[in-house]
Amino acid sequence: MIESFTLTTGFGAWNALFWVIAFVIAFIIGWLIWLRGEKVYDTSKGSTAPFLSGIAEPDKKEVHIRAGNLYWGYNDALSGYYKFVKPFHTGNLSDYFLAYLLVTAIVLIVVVVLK
Amino acid sequence: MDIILDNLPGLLIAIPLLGAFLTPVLSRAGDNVRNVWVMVITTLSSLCGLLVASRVLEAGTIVYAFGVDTISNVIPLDSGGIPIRIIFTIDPINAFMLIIAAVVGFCITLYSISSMEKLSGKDGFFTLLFLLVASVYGMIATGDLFNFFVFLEISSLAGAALVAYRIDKGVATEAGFKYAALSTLGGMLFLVGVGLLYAQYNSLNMAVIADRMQLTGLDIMAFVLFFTALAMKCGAVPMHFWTPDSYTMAPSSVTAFLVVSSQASLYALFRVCFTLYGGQINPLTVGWVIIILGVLSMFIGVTMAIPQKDVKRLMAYHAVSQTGYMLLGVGVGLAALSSTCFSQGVGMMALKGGLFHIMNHALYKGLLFLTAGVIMYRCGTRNLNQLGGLGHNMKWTMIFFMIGALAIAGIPPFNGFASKLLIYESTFLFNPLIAVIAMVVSILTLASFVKVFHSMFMGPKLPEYQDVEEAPKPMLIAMGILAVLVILFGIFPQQVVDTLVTPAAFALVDYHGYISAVLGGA
Amino acid sequence: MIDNLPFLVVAVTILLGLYTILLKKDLIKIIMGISIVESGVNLFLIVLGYRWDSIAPIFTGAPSLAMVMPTVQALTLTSIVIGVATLALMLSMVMIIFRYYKTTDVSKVTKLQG
Amino acid sequence: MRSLAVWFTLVILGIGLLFTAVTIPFGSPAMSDMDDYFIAHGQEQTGANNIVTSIVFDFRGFDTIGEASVLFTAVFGVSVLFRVRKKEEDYEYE
Repeated sequence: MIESFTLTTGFGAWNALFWVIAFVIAFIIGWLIWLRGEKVYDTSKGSTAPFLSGIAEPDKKEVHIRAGNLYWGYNDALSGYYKFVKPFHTGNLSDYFLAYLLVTAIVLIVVVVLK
Repeated sequence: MDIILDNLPGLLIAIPLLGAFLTPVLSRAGDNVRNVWVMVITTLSSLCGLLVASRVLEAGTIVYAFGVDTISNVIPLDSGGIPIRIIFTIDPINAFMLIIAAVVGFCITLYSISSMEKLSGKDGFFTLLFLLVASVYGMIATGDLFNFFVFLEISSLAGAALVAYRIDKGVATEAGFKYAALSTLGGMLFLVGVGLLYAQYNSLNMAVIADRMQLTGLDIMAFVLFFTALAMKCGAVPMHFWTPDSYTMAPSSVTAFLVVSSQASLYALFRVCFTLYGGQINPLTVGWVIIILGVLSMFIGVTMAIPQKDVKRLMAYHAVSQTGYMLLGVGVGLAALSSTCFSQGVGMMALKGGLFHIMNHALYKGLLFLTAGVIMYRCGTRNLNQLGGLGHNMKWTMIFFMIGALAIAGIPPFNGFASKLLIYESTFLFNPLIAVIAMVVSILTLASFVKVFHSMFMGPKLPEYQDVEEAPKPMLIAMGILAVLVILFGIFPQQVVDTLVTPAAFALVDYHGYISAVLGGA
Repeated sequence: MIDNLPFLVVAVTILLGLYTILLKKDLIKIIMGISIVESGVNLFLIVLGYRWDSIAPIFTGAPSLAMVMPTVQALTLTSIVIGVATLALMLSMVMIIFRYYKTTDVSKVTKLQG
Repeated sequence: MRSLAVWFTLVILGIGLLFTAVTIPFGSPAMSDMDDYFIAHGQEQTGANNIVTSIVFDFRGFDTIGEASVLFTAVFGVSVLFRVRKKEEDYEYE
């Protein structure tokens, strides 16, 4: 039974079953915690509204963090790399052709030299 | 019944072509008739693909010749042992690719029936889609170089027309034009290579050429032309520039199949390296060239993906990056199998990993592109900066996206992990540095999909998407099939590897088997 | 060397096409370059099949001589039709691009980038 | 920088192509078994006096189907591109 879930790589093995079991256990724990929660509560009096130290809730549009603001640090840290890579993606068809033919030329040299 | 079963390889092309030729006629009778017709054709052609694949896996290589009743008539006594007609040669690796094309082809056709309903020009769309399907089947199944070129051109043309289908104020046309122009030049240089081989061996059949290959200077020239044309068609860095453009602008269902069509080119690349020039070309050189292309694709693809703000463009860069994994796996396989420093096990494992990744990639990347299509269909935008809070209304789409994202990032127990594990382990034994790069790329993949997941599905309901609805049923079913396969392949990887991938890997390595299957006897 | 003149013509034609593709700035001219490469390839295929002192592969009343190789001619027929089809599709795409972008300069048709 | 790459490419590919051009023997192909078979048997097997015709429509007829499909694809591609579209179909790409 267990064998049918195992992937043998020739140098090791990996069993998907344990991950599935782990997922199921995590799900059950989460579900149990969810079960212990309050079943009935009054939604009409604002008990579902977020409480931000008495300040009014900001507009929905401002609460959501947009994609452009994510990974700011990553982009900043790697800005040198991106300054190098981005200019290659010019969108110019001639450059596409050049890349293709240049690689053809280089592979030609490599394959002829290292025959 | 027998006559149908015997002629299945011919029907593989005939059914989608029939579908393509009759769709415009039948769409005169109304949308419903056309939808039924499209479903019938796609079911039949997918069934046909699966049947051919299962027969190959059971009974070994199928050799099918057009225009004669018995196979022995193909190689007459006085033709110098050269098949005079066009031959389809379907061995386990072709079967492997056929299964991918059949499954994804069925799902995307089902999906596009409802995703296309708002647009005009649907009969043209389905016609071109069937032509694309037929050409991909043909590229996979054919054993003739010139025939491969013809199917390559059909797939480029149909692909380019489908990429340009939406026009989108000329932007989609720009993407389609870039795709058409590049692949035409690639096809032309491929044809030069075919001519060079014809000049020396007076044959167009892959098996005959592989049998007689002597690796003269002209053969090396032809090899380079084949190699780069096919590597360009599968989108390896630094020839990947057309990939994000055309994957972004095509309708999502087409994008999911364009992935398969580039993988058919990838298959042909492997066929050229392993079979056509099997045992002749220096495997270490070619292997390292493939590895370098693969590593570049992985790294540049994923790092370019992270700052994108268009969700489909982001996924397209991930497609480039995942292609790198396949190239890496097969390149390591090619280099390690020839080298005496490594056991055969390393090479075979890398090869299996690379091939298994092709299948997994087609499934989860198809799934991801289809979810992106749902977002586009319901919200009318793909800009990540404008999306948000969709998880409240689109629960199923969110779950499918999550499955696809976890699979592409290589999180167990989804299928991406199984193939990446094979690639990691073998690559680590081959060269630890490359394995480390591959793992870093995997982490970056996860990071970028966390970004997409957060910005599309998380957060409060935004006012403009207050009443967004769940995707229509056919789209959900199409995504569901792919999602179920993603999970199944992740939980039972060993079964898939044993039944599909291992025969494919052995068929790829065993070029003598391919030659003797066509020419009879060794 | 001089016997190989047809092949040299082929090489020069293909190179001219590649030169046009890489260095011209106009989409139409790039398509012309692709077309030149196509012509070069077609010529290449035809030239491959030539045999000295032979006639076209048609059985007529003429005294029977050696015939040139017919397969490549058949391939060329197919290749010409494919070339025409791609040319038509690409030119119509350029028409649409021009309608929206008002230019056919290749360095300005770059809305998809980065 | 770019023109350097262009000229490098053109020179290398030019050398490759010229090498190819002088290496292939013109007028006396190395092998011609398949074509000799066509010339010898094409007329009796297909009934065509023109061997090229017999190859295009018989021996390699499947390529001709492909060729017709290419033409069909191009026709439908053009007709799809120039179709009459609804106004709201366009997506604003930025």
